[in-house]
Amino acid sequence: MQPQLEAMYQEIILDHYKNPHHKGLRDPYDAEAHHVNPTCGDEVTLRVRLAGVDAGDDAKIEDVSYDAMGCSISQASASVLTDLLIGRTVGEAQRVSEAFLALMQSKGEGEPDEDLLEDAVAFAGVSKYPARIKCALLSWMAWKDATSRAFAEESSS
Amino acid sequence: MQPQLEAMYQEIILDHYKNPHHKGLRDPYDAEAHHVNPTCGDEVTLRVRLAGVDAGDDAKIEDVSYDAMGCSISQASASVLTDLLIGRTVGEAQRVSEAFLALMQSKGEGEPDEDLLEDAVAFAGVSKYPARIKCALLSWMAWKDATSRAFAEESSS
Amino acid sequence: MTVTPQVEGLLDVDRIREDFPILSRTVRDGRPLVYLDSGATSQKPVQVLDAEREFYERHNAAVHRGAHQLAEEATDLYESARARIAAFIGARPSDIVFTKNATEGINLVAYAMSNAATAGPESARFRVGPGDEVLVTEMEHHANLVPWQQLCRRTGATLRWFGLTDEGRLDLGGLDELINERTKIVALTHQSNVLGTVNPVAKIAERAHAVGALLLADAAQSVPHAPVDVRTLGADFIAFSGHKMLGPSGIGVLWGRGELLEAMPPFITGGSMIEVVHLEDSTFLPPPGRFEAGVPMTAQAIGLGAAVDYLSAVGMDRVAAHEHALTAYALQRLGEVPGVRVVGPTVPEYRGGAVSFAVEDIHPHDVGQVLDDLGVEVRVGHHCAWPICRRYGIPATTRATFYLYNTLGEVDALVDGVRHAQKFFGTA
Amino acid sequence: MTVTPQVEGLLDVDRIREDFPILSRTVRDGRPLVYLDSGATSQKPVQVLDAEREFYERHNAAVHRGAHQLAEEATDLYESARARIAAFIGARPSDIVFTKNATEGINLVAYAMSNAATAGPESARFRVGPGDEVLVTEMEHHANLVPWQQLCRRTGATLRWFGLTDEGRLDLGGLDELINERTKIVALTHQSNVLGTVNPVAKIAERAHAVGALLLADAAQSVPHAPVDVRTLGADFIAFSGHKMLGPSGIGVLWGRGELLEAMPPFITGGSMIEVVHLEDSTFLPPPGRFEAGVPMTAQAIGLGAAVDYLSAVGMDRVAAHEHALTAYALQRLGEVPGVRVVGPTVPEYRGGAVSFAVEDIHPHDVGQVLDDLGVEVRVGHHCAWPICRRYGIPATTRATFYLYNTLGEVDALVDGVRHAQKFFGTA
Ligand SMILES: Cc1ncc(COP(=O)(O)O)c(C=O)c1O
Ligand SMILES: Cc1ncc(COP(=O)(O)O)c(C=O)c1O
Repeated sequence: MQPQLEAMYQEIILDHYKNPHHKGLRDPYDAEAHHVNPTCGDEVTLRVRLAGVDAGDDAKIEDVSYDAMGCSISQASASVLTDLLIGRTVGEAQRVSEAFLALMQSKGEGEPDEDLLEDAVAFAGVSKYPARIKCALLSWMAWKDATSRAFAEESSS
Repeated sequence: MQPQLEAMYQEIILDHYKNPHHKGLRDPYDAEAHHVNPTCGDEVTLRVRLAGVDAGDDAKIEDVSYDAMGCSISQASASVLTDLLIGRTVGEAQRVSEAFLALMQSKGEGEPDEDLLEDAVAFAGVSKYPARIKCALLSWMAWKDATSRAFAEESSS
Repeated sequence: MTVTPQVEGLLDVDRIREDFPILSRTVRDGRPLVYLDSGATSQKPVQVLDAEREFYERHNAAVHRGAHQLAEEATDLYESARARIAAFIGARPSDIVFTKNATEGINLVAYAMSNAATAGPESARFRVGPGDEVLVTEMEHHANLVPWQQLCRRTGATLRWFGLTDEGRLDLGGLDELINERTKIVALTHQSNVLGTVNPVAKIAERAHAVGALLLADAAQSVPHAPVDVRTLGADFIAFSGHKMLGPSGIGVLWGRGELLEAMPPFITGGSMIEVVHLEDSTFLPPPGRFEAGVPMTAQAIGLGAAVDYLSAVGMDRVAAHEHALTAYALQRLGEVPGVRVVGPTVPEYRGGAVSFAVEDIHPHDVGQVLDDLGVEVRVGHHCAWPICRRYGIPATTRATFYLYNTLGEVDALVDGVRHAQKFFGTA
Repeated sequence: MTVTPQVEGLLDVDRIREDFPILSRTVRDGRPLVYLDSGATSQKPVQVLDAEREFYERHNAAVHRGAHQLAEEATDLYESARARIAAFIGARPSDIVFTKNATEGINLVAYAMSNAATAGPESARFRVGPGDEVLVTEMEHHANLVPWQQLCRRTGATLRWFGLTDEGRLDLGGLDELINERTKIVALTHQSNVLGTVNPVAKIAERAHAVGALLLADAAQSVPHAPVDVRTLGADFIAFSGHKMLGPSGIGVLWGRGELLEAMPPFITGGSMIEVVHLEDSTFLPPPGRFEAGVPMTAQAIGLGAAVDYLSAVGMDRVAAHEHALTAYALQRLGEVPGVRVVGPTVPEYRGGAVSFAVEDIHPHDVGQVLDDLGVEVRVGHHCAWPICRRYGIPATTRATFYLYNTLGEVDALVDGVRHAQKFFGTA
């Protein structure tokens, strides 16, 4: 086993991969997004359920549920996402999401904020592999998309 | 004056260029062809008048007339062509035309048949310049084209 | 490590590898490079790199345009490359068109067919419209699928396809129904870049020609790896890419039957493909000029000329035999690994050297990551042939592809790497 | 020989020439090469050749497809080249598309406009049909004329054009009538390859935008020779070729405004430009990926990246000043030769360094032959802009074009050669 490989596949990641949290699509939900990684065909369908959509950033994330097909990185990342975001306000979740994106773009040089990112700091090693960054971000992009849809639907209804 | 340049622009060529023979479009004629060199825009319109078209290769070339716009090589070549072909049978003219084509493809290594080609042997130097070969052949291609049209019209009438 | 067995038909790879500078580099913490991704793009011998550089340093000029010495030399080199590349596939020089890649060659034919609607009567046989059918297969690379979807979209024609058998072969059961008098063109791959399958082009072409349809064979994976002669292949058009056959990036070839190219309207238009231009309208050169608008990929054509010289010197039958031996060995060794399933024919007959496989309970991305970490470079994903994955119910595959510079030892490294991945992810 | 005068703005050409191996070769019986045909294609510095070779020898792989280390390195180099080339013209990386040459870039837009007929509603603004007008000029290179003729042919739209003044400028008298509410796109050259004229793109774009039309500027002759910034140019699209700006053959660039590229349907389709592919239908990536089907011109993009680095290091304003000085000198010296008429502006203002001329009673082919014999390599013919010759009633011209590696002494050699031709043909 190579040190590089270990750096990427942290135990936390493999744990989430083998025992994903909050997996499966659940009702009720406010919006759903389906995202695909065109290079490899990985797919995720993700639903969000918000409380108090009209409160904007203060709306609370009641549930995030998902169904995903893909590699260990994209599966684990979806699992970690649900742990981190369920129960937060949308505003807080956005900060987490931005911190995760920054970590992914850090080319292995990032100093992740452990308090904010918790288990997600384990993905630091992934940022050295450009082709895998998209895997790690797939569910996060789907979450952003679903959330903005939830707001859009609210304001148009 | 360079030796290479002299080898290409033989006196004979410059003479034909300055004093072209049989130039101008004349009536009557059996067929006409218009050819263009797409690289440089040189143009020739050439007419043939045959006697005894139904005799095939034994038909006699009564006249070849032309109008041309182009460089010294294409002009001189048209002039030489008329000298060589007027009065011959189509069969003889084809042999001359083939000999001229072969000379042009000889890359300066050809041993031209002076009896057959007469003044046209002066073009031997042109065969070293790929871009100019097309100039030398322009009127010959138009002649071939016009002649086959003359036969085609005869046989369809 | 396994002891490398004695196998028939192998090339003197040590000598060949000396010509490929990249093969002696290391990756990931000093691992020797095991390059098993030639199906995506091949590596280049110094002979090809030298030919390109020599052109730029001595003869560079715009071809077919200038009357000066450099332009003459450049034109000569460009046309001599065309002649040698044509000879390599048994074609006449005037029947091959240089494109930027195989993809452009296929698009050229697809666009010529929709352009035929507003071209002269000589192009009538290329016209397609509502009621007409365009036939592909379920194993096409996107390059030989999407252009036909788009042709159908532009013209109202209907797209149909051959399905696949569980063994990774074309299902030709419906041949006579699928190719019928409504069929205008059949576009199929000569050799699959995922399954390795070699398709019976001549047999399908026979049926296509019987109903007056054209046949285009995507030869992107066949011309680089086996002798291909257009005089016996049966196809009316073939397209392939230089970069997959030791040549530079940025150059491809479309071959077409002379009388078809002659009657086809142009695709990309501009300088160098015209006969006479007026502001109102223009007329076009005969092929191949008609299809080569603009200053062409001159250095790349010359580089590809050097590549076919290299391949011819080795001998395409020997290249094919070498890859056949590697493929047979890979199929056998991968077959011995529990949990590994080859997607595509599991026998080396009528197949080329693309070996795709699934490793139970490990996603191909993760297999690829472990292999990469060991210096073994394979491709993972849908390999630009997504419908194949759908057909076999898998999200993606791991794919190893071989070329004349690969060794049995590299196959061993692949198999060892797969076992390592299984250990790492705890599935074996 | 004339004594070379002191002129402002010249570069240190001796040092620059050391980077261009071809410039030290001889032609025709040992004559030093005087290369005055950079308007057709430029020569390449070793920095560009080294960048390409280094890529092939160290990093070659298929970009955007592999997950292994070579693929990562190749993708990085390719995208870094894109970013530097974009910066060179003041653009965002995602707004430039790699094509094989400028010709393909222009065709891309012309085909996207006819493809819009069968694309989604987001493409509606690109649709053209009967009653719509496409506007070009009488000074276009065939690359920016024939694709629009063909677009009109495919769609039933009408082609119109700006005429030229006797001085070789656009006749903008009819601007407001020619650009009207029926106009869908104006396609004009930024700098003429024959006349040298630099056109007032911003002014014309203002009128085009006022009526809702798009404007494409053919920048094949401007981007290589002067600073061009798409943020101030006024155009919606520009196209140019790498081979004319020290880069390799086989690579070009189309730049478009982000929101336009975003809404445009694809042109060439296949692998790497798709989002999701089903047998029935596919969806496409956002730009620039949507317009880059197939394995791209990777080494060539990297080579072009090295070329813009080279040009930036010299400074495009200094390149322009150098050429301006050569052009002014050439116009002056040719003006002194009896029987020589410059076709195009005879003052160096608002013009670049393409100097076309007619020599009384000597056909350009013959002028070119004499010059070639002296080692002076110019271009003769219609320079892929046939309508210009018709406009000025000449069969063809002789054209000298300059670049950063040319000297005043080479201008002298040109003028001496023209005088020699006159003596040879007995016209002076
Ligand atoms: C003004 C102009 N436009 C377009 C082109 C076409 O460039 P390319 O042939 O590289 O596509 C050229 C050069 O030939 C040109 O000078
Ligand atoms: C079978 C097949 N067809 C077509 C292509 C497309 O080739 P290119 O991307 O070079 O145009 C490929 C390779 O990617 C291929 O494997």
